[in-house]
Amino acid sequence: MPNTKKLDTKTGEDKAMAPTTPPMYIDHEAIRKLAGLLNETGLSEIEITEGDKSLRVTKSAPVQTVAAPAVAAAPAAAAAPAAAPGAVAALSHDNHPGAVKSPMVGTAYLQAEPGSPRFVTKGASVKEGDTLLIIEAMKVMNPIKAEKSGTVVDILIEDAQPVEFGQPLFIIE
Amino acid sequence: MPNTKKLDTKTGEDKAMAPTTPPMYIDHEAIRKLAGLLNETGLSEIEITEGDKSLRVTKSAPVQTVAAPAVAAAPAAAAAPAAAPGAVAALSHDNHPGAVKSPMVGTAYLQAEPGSPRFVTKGASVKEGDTLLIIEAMKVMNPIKAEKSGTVVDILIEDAQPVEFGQPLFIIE
Amino acid sequence: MFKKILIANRGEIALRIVRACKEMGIESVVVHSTADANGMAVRMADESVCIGPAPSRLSYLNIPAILSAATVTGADAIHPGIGFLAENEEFARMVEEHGFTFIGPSPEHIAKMGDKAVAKDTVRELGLPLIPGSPGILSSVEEGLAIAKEVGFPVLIKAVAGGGGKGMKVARSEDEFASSYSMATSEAKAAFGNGDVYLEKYLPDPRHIEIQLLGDTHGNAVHLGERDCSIQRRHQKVIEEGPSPALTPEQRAYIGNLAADCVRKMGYRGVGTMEFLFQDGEFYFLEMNTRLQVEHPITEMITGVDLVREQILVAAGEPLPFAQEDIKIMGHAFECRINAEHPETFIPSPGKITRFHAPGGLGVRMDSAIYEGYSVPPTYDSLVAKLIVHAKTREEALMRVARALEECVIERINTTIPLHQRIIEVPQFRAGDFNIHWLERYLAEQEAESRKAAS
Amino acid sequence: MFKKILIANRGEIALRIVRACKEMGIESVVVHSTADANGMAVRMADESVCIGPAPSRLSYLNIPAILSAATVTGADAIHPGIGFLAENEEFARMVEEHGFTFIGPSPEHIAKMGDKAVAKDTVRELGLPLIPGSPGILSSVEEGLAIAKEVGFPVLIKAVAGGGGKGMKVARSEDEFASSYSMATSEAKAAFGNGDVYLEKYLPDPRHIEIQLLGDTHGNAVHLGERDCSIQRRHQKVIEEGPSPALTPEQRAYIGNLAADCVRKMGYRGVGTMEFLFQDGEFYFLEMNTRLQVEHPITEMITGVDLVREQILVAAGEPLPFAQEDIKIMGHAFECRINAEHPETFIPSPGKITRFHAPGGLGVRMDSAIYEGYSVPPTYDSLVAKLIVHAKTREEALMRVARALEECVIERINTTIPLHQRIIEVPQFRAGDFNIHWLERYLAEQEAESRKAAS
Repeated sequence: MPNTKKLDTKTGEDKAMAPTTPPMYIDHEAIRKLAGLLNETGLSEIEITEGDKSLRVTKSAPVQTVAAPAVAAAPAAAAAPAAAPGAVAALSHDNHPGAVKSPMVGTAYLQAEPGSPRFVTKGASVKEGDTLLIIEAMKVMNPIKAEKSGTVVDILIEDAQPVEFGQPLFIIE
Repeated sequence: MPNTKKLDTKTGEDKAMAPTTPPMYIDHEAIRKLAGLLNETGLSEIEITEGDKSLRVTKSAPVQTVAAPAVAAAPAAAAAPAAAPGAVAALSHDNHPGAVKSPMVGTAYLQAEPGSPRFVTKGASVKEGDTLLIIEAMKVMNPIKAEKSGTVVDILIEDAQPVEFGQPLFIIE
Repeated sequence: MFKKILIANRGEIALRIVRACKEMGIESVVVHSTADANGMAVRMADESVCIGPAPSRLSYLNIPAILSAATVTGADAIHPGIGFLAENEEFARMVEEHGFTFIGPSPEHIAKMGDKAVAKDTVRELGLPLIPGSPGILSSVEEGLAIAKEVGFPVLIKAVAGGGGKGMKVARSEDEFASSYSMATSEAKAAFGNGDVYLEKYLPDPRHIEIQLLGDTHGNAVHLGERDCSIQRRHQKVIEEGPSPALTPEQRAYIGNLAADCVRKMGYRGVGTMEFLFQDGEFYFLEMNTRLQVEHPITEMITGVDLVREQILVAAGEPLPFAQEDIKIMGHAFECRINAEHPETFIPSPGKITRFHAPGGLGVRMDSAIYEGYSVPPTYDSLVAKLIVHAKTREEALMRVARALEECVIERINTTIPLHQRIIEVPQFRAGDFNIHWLERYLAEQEAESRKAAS
Repeated sequence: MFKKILIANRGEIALRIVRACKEMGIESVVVHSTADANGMAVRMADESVCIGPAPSRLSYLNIPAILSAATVTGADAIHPGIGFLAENEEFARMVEEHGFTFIGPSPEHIAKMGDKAVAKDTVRELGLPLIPGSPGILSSVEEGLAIAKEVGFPVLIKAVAGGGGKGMKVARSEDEFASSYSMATSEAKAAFGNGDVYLEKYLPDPRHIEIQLLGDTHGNAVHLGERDCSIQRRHQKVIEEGPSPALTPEQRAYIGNLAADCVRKMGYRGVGTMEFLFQDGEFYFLEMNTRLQVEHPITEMITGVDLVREQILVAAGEPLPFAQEDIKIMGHAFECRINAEHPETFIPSPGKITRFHAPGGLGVRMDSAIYEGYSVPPTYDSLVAKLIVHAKTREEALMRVARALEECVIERINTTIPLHQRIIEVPQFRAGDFNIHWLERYLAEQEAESRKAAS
């Protein structure tokens, strides 16, 4: 391939498009399958690499399914520098329609005081306005109430755990 | 002419003149197929890499409109720093089966001495072993001979032009 | 020394501080809005805490959330960075009340320097030169004229309630004074319902010269030379450099020592910058910024002092490791602020960065939190990278800036790289012959010319 | 001054020289093989010429092609870079015969220093210390023993025809001498058909210390301090630093001045490096490299001198712009050679770089010709990037190296980044307590331990 060089010509054009080799093989089936997976999973990008072959398909934002704002974006861009360990956390919960998210940074308490019974337990029914937990922030105890009635499907935090803004705390369905 | 650029400065004055520059090789078929797949699947981007070749097609938001102009241009492996604007140069000659390429760096002369007739002219027939041109390197005149018989379809350089290793000089078919 | 520092900021400055923490063996926590969850500082920090949604008011200006984040992560100090809460007295006070160390000056110094009138009185008393003018509101045109003659024409008559250039008039000579005075007062009355005006010497073409200062809690303070930030557009600095091509070593020592004395007498802790207008060999105090500056790397390059490290050390109570005579100005540095903006229209250009290649090699430093695949959010300011270049001389540094800008690739957002490339080729800029109005005038001229050419 | 320089090299060093040319306003031509058509230096240069196919012999070592390229592009000087033809006397001579300036020393100096025996005789005469030993072939075991006692045990008995450790024996004491002597001679006879041996003092654990030198054509020469390149694997430098943690300022001045005197007396032009073994406070001359070194950036960081610029200037006949007393060592610098190799097996890993993010910020310099999308060819050496870090102290520089390595992303080829990260955490390395064998011994120990743990 002595002449790929001419392609470079400092234009920034793609030197890979040299006509030295037969037309590119297009794996229609793989593309269709990946497209199906994109739709099914709500992802915005899939990239597959195998040896020196690679295939990437992307789909832009309104994928018609549920809004997945931060979720898909995070791993897609994730390759960058030294991603902090462990921070990936409960991503799928972020988008759960029944997720109750923390409205503030603070420390979450699942009962009124040490020794008291928990406000809610897994499987319990809650009514709109029931206190679910307390978040202590700036030495103030902030009761967090249910915004709708339902069943506590999951409790995603431990007692006395620090929580950040937007962190899913409960799943209520 | 097509390759003078490499030996000239890339300051831009030769950018406009590239009349003999043939177009960059474009795999129409592959692009059409991928465009079809984009439409069919509703994807917004497909990228295929195979060895050092790569092809990327994208389609912006409203997925049913016709293929975007910039599609194939999207430089997949697009080149890095400070690409100078300009010439996409003589790609297809590099890979032309009838291309006679320069075996060395030097200055090409199309006749034995000033005023002499040219060794070959466009359209002329040449026999294997005929001298096509002389390349002066290190003050030595190196005659470059035809390796096979044929017709001179194209002469890609000017008299007294600097040429580099691998640069296509003639097309003989 | 601190075990863990919480960084209440974003972007390149948050990353700058994370880097300093790593290099000092201090753990770092970066708080961030939902819009910055993928920020480089967040990725690089030991911990991160989301403190609110994208709007700054609900996240980076949300004091309770920041203090809660410091509590839950067990930080022992808070670095406010630049902007947001960095010069908020209330925040500094609350940080300390909650038992954290504020990495910055005392709340009192923030308050004092944050009130322009108080700041001017303070530094005047401590011996700094200010723009001469009336001590307060002018009671009459006669009083005004008398003062104008004293400070020398031209003078500027300014509405006390003023803003946006309204109620502001220049009087270039004694003859003009009465009419300028009456225009200013009537314009002020019309615009603000208050015709009170004051007067000061008018500086038509000053340079912006600022002195980097650093003080500790043991009574020591030094200056680290000046930065020339005259290349501005709409009061935003575009290219800064140090040392200023307009200052002599004597002028540098004079104003630097005055400023350092001033902060020493104040008992000022941490980094700070005093901004001056400079014209005809005279300095006029403008204001003091009680925090790190965006352009602090220039000073780092020409003095070899790591300002963020020193800032953290003095906040922790360490004495300065050097005295004034240890500070030497070595070579010349430029900083180009690369913004995500169109280089001609200056329309912001947030969006995904599809290609990024930082310039490298000798004397080139990139302070940037972008990476390939990063999306510049539309919510915050448009600074995406600071290209800092250092060389032995100004001329060599300019050549190096040119080659570094050429190497730098940021696609496909618009950036001001082409603007920088234009500016550094202009002979006046290369000669160091400019003032705070130069860039806007130059751009206006160029635009006018290209309009003429097009018509 | 030169108008146009042709650069007869590739990779990061070609880019380094292109950058210097740009910063000096000199046009640059990069010659390249077909394998390097997309190289960064080719892209950044004003012009480029393909001179041959991938094998170096046909391109980067192809003297007629390089000279033709210089002719057709109208270059007036040729920079050979590092490696390839940089120390080829014949090339230097032909460059000058063809009317170009060779950016390097005279062909005579290249030749003299290229012949180890001549080099040693030359520098001995000029006062440099060498490893003491026999003046030539030992005529008998008695003669050997006498000399051994003179230079002190341990001594090394070496075959004149030797290589690869064959015919080489250490005698640690007088008792051992006779048997070591006879083993060496018989091994030499068996291996090379020549039993001649000579003797020198054996240095079991020396450091590799090299002095950076710079001379002009006006009789001036300076040294720019030393680099400690003891961290080696298979005679390849891995991490270099300057100043050496093992030298005192007095030792630096002593050997530096000796070496500078030596090149001054030689009338040496350009940059050069004298390599020494250093043990127990004594220096022993090894050889002189008559060219730029890969690790030259370390010296640039700690002296503030742009070595490539100065090299070009002295080649153009300019006098040195500084004297010895102007050279100050400031702070500490490390260079990590990042190779495209597996960090444990050291198997080369050429291929496409799918992601690249260079570390940035204060005190961090990347000298690298890679970019995202670039394919590292399998044809040449595996160096893909040099990470150079500068800080006030060795300890601060080490912390900075760690954070810069953490920021650096090079995917999906293997690189030696993890090796560097391992080395800088080892207490002995951090303490500066190592010699030229340390790294290999350390890696062998670690491997042995992990084998033991696995079994």
